[in-house]
Amino acid sequence: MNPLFLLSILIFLPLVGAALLLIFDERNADAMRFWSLGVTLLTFIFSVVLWCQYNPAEGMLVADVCEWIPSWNIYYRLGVDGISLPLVVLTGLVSTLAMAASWSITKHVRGYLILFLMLESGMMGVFLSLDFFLFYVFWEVMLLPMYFLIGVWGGPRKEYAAIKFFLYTLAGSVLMLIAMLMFYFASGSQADSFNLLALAQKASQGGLMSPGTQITAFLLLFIGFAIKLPAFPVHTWLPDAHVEAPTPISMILAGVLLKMGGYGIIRIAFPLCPYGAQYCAWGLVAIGVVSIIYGAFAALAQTDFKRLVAYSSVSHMGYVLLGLAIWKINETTGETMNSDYWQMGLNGAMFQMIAHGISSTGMFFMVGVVYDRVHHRDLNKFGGLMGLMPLYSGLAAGLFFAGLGLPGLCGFIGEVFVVISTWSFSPMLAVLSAAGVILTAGYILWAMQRVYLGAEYRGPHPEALTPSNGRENAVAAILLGIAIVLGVYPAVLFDVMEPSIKAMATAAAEGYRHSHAEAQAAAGQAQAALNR
Amino acid sequence: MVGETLRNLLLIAWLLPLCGFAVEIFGGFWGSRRSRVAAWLAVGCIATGFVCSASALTIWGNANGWSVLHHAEHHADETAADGHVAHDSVTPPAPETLAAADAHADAAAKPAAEPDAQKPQDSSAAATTAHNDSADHDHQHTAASPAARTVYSGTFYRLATFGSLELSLDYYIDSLTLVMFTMVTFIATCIHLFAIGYMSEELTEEYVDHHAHLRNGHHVHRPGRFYRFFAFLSLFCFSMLGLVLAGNIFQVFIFWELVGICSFLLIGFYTERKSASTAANKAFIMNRVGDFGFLIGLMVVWTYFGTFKFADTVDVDGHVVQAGLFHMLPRAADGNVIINPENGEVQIGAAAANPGNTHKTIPYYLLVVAGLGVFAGCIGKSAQFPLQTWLPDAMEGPTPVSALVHSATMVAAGVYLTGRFYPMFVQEVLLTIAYIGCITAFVAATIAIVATDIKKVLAYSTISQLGYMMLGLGVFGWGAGLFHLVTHAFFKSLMFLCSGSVIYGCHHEQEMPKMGGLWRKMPITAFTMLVGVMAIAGLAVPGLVGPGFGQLFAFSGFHSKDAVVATALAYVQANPAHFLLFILPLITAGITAFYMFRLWFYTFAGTPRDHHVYDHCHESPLIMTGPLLVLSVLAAYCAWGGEQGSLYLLITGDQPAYVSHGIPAVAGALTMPGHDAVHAVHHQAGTYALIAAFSGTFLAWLLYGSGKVDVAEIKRQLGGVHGFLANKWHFDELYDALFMRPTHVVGRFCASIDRLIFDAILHGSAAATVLVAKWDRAFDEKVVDGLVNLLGNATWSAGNSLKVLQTGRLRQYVMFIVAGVVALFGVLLATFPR
Amino acid sequence: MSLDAYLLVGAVLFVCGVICMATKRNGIGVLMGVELVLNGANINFVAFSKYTQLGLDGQIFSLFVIVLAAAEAAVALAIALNFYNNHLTIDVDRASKLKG
Amino acid sequence: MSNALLISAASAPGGNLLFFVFALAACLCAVAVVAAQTVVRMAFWLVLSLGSTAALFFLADADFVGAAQLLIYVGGTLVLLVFGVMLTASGPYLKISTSPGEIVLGSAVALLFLFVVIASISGVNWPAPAVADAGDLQTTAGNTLRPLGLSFLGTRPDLDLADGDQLSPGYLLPFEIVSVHLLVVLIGAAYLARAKRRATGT
Repeated sequence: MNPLFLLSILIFLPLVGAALLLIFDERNADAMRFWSLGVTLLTFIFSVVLWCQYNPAEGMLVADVCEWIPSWNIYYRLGVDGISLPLVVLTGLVSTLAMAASWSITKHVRGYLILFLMLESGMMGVFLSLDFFLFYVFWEVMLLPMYFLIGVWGGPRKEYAAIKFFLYTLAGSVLMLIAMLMFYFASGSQADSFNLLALAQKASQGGLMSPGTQITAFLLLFIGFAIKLPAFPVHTWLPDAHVEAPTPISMILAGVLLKMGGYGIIRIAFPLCPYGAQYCAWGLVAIGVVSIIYGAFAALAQTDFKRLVAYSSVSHMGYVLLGLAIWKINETTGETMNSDYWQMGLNGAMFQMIAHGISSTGMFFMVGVVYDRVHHRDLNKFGGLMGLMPLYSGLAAGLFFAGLGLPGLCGFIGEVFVVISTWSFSPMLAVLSAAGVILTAGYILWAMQRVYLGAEYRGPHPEALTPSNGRENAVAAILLGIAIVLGVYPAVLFDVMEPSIKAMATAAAEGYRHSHAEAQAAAGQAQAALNR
Repeated sequence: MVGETLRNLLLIAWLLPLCGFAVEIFGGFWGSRRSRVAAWLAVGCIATGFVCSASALTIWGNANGWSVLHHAEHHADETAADGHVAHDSVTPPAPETLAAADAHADAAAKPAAEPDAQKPQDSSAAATTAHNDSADHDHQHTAASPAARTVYSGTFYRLATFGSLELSLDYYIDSLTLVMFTMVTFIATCIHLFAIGYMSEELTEEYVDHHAHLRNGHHVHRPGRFYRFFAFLSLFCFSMLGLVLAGNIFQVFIFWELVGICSFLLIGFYTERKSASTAANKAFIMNRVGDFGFLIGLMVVWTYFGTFKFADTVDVDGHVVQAGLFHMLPRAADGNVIINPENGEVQIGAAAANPGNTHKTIPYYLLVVAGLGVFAGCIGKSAQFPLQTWLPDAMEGPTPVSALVHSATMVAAGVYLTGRFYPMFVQEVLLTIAYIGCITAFVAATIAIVATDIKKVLAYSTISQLGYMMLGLGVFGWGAGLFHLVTHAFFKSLMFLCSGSVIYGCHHEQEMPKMGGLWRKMPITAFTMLVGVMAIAGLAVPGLVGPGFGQLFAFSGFHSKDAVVATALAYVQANPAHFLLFILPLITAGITAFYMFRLWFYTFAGTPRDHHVYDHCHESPLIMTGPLLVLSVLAAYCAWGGEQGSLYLLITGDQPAYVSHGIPAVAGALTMPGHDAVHAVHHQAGTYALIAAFSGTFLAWLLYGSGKVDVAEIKRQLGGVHGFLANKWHFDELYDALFMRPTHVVGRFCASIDRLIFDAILHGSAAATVLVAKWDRAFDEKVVDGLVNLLGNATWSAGNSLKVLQTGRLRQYVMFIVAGVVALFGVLLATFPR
Repeated sequence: MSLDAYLLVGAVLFVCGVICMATKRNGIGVLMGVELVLNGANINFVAFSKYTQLGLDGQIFSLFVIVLAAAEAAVALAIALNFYNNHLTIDVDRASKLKG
Repeated sequence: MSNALLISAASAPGGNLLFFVFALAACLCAVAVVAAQTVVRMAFWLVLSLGSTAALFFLADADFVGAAQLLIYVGGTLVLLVFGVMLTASGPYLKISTSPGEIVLGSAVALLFLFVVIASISGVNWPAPAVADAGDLQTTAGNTLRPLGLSFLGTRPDLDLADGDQLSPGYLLPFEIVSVHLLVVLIGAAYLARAKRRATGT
């Protein structure tokens, strides 16, 4: 199949599937579920086909450019490269698995499924669009279904959580909108004023924005993306959203939505404002480290199982920010120092995104499995699940170990690659980030001890703790299998990502060099004026 | 070819247990819970692994003509003849050179070797890079290396590449690897066999766990988990062998964590017991604390050296593409690391071969940091002071686990890594290692004196012995430390298995005060235990220890501990300021003998103290006693010949080049004793150690064996000390207060920050928004809407008042029309008057 | 004879018709007023036809008016009859349904 | 009075007298219509007024129009009205009195209106017909039947079409439209009258 055509299919297939759901009989919930599962599965298969057809050496595969709103230079412009492709496949996978986990949703099934498919469409669009405006549109498209999915199918405090989620994200996207307009005007409203590739190329030649403007634009973009990531201190929407969201939505939220923050930073913020990015690099790394430590400490104090996993997401996504930002330059020449280590950090961060997408999806699913049975999540009222649900507990242990960063599972590679590449940026922050591994082990093992180990179950509804069924086992086993494959042979991912990331890093470094020279010249003039 | 053969053999030995694990873990699905199939599968895997390892060792030896053994004999003779020559010479010949020469003399080595071997001595800088213990592929070796090829390395597969940085899974096969492989697989095989007997109680659908209680006071009933135990054991074997085979420090870290998690799984095997799962968590988390340091070490190494590989990477033409870690640190001919005196930085050797490495030098202090970091990992794994507290708790696991994981192999991994990473340790690090080991040995030994749980005693003894190994390594006794590692693996696994046999025989009674006189009930166990105790105590018959059959009177522990103590003595003689490094181990040697014999007397000798236990106690079946007997032979005589024996020579066959001749002090630094210096004090140290051991033994006999002294009275009189020791020097309490509680407090603090600050800000702004919205609403309703309504009302009332004009009466309308026309005319006339 | 005289007659007829319409409560009376008004207009047309350049057109127009007046009378009478049937009177003041 | 007589009288100098007589009659009869108290009387006065008007048409050289006035109005419409009176009134002398105030008001307004109209008439300087045209019209004086018929057929003999404008602006189409209109009206009137009867019947 034509890979260029594939991209549009990936975006619109779920939408078409959602539309066709309308012809189903409202009462036949299972048929609709199977249909939606089929649609997500087909989307996933298409994404895998795309993966198979993608040649990492080719770089960006640009496709499907056509006019949309020509008077404002807005195009329908899609493309895929080594940075977005793994995330696209991850989206397909997590959506499929989350759909398989959606059998527990019994309220307004059709509405749920339609929103779910729309959500997938939006996510795909975000990862595939190369037009800033299109990106923004998909970003918002994905927001609304999420709001309803949390707000309608959520837990007791669903309205609060949904509104919190919505407001946080909306605040971020407003900042992004401002930045987008800055780029629009900085590009001189030329034909490519929303074309991310053209903007990035311009930025890499130092011709897009002045250094000062770049810093502003970067901060706006970064805050927008950091909210999504989520980074300390704008993370507080996450625990609430996770706790209240139904299990499949938590899986999507942790598995894909959080990745959009990181993706936005690496796809938009860094290439478009390299000077701003480098200027803020230390701050970014510091935020990353604080997120790691803070999230881990906060997770340690939780008594709600899901909230604990949510805080672990904060901690894990801190590594992403950390890895992205370890960009060190020579203060006088503006050359990038130790670019290999930075690339390792970038790659590690990307890998961590995928790995977290696998492990935390699995963890949320595992929490959901017991929640479906006993309808509570109080860590102190569990125990002994290993005896009652042995296979489930084994799979859960595997997935939790993946989250803990155990070698041989995916979480380890991302975390460790990021951490060991950090020393060349800042030894102090590197040491702090490494301390995260202790805390991570602490909260995950402690949680596992309280839930799975122990002599007996101490909470309500002990009779409901039946062994996991085939569907649940399949979802968990698939996730665990992928976690193992990625952990044992990470090159399968790195080989795809590395060329694109390298190209991005090189272009950004180049852009920084130009802007640095510009800034130096300006500073020199100011100094001269002062001397006079 | 040899390299490939070795690699494949070890690969099989390494991966078989993993395959075993993959099958066994699902034992609950394909087999009955009463089936032993899983166990035999595990045994088959690990036994095949042992066969492969042993074959690999043989092939390796044949490939180099067993040159390490030959060279050592010559070397020993030579040094015995004129011990000071080598020490005084400015550029002492490298042992490999000697080996090559010897091999040449035996017509077993390459003819062209000797001329090449002379080159390294010309320039000190080149000396480091040309040492051959580094080399990679065979064919490359043939051309470049002067001595017999003993080190083989290469890459399994690549994990990731970033520019010039590459991470991969490698292998590094030298004599130490092979010895460790053989040792681990052999001991594991024995322990697997023993475990078939020990874990047979799990072969049931309804296992009653007497140590786990439900809330209603009943014991936990659960299905047996026989297969799962062996699955975890297999996984552990895989991880441990991977650790040994690892060709780069990152790979070591990977398997380091994996053995950690296996240990976690095995300690927490009885998941129903709170104490077990807590101990498992404690073990893993404390290991992670060490790994935190390990990571820091990795960071420094990675940042400054740009590679993790031990060995050089060569391309097909034999050119070094990237230098390995072991050849990056420039050492002068005397073994000292060359420091640039101006800025305190160390030139990274062969940096030119690492194109992506931007750092050409490394500050010396960072070398110390890197070394200490990696050693921190070893502290965690080997339960050294101050991270020693997890190991006694780890005895919650089944006894075979304690034997394999927590005494013989995994905890020794820390020592192994210290030995493996030795070329990267500078002397400050070594001094730290020595002190840590020394303190650990002493502290643990003192606690062991008062421990009453039979496994706890052994656990503390393990810690203590690991401290010995670290001490040995720290005082430049590379061979001594690792020698002790291997011998200790044998006799400690033996003793643990014996204790397991006792526990099994006594129906899970572990408290020694309830035992006594058991030798009558379980003679094989008692006998083999005695062998182990004598071995660990380092007993030998004075005067009879000598070559040949004299060895019959000296057990392995004697030799290895002797080596450690002798090295320590030599070190202290060279550096008198650090006299503690000799005194404490010597005292500890006495204590060791004391508590080990105390254990034996307490358990096996004397009269039964608890007749209930005694009456129901029985000797274990053959599947358990068999491994005991095999191990007891090896525990006694594996070190046959001591430092001239083949085991020691095999271990030290590929020791770092500068180790054997020591490092002279430069500019106030420490002097590292060479083999000759050690040899010179060997008899002296041996004598001291033996005296200490005998004193300890005698004291133990006096207190516990003779029955002439009231132990309780002594305990009462030394109550304070006893309490202090019995509470393990209060380390647990200390850590609880220092780390655990603050961590939880900080955690709660963070969580409440989220709740009380961030969310409060959010809620505050939300409330403010609502307030503004309320004002806005009021404004809208009162002002804007008011205006609009006013307009509407006005229109309405105007229409209402005009409504009356619409009378519906035809005639009026006509009137209106007429009047309108008239008015129109009037207006026209008024407006446009003619 | 002058145009003004004719126009004067037409005006008188017209005004008389208007007064009829305005004062007669009888529907038929109103109709008669309408006829008077139309006649007044016809006189004007014919006068203009004779005394101005309008020529024949005026006469033709007045013919139309006559014819249409006849038609109007017929329809109006039908309406009046209907009204009478519904209200049993011909008093137009009773027809005040359009009152505002 | 025959038509010919009237025509000759109108064209004669003595026509002024006749004009005044008929004009006065028309006006007074119209006033009488206003003043009449019963419908029947109104109808009577109306007949007289309309007849006088017809005479005035004859005097103004509009023979055909005058004839049509007599035929249609006096002979047709008025009969129709009288029938209406008979069908609607409880009696032929039915009086539905109007309040004096209304009569006064109406009269006042009407007189005002009359004043305005007269003022307008006297105030306008009407353009006199061109001499030639007037002459043409004079030649056909009183004999307007033929030109009217032709103009209804689409030609205008009274206009000078020397410019070659073959299609002169006649009244064929309006004539047709009016015819159809009449038909429709009559049908409609018949329908209304029928419907009313049915309504009462049911």
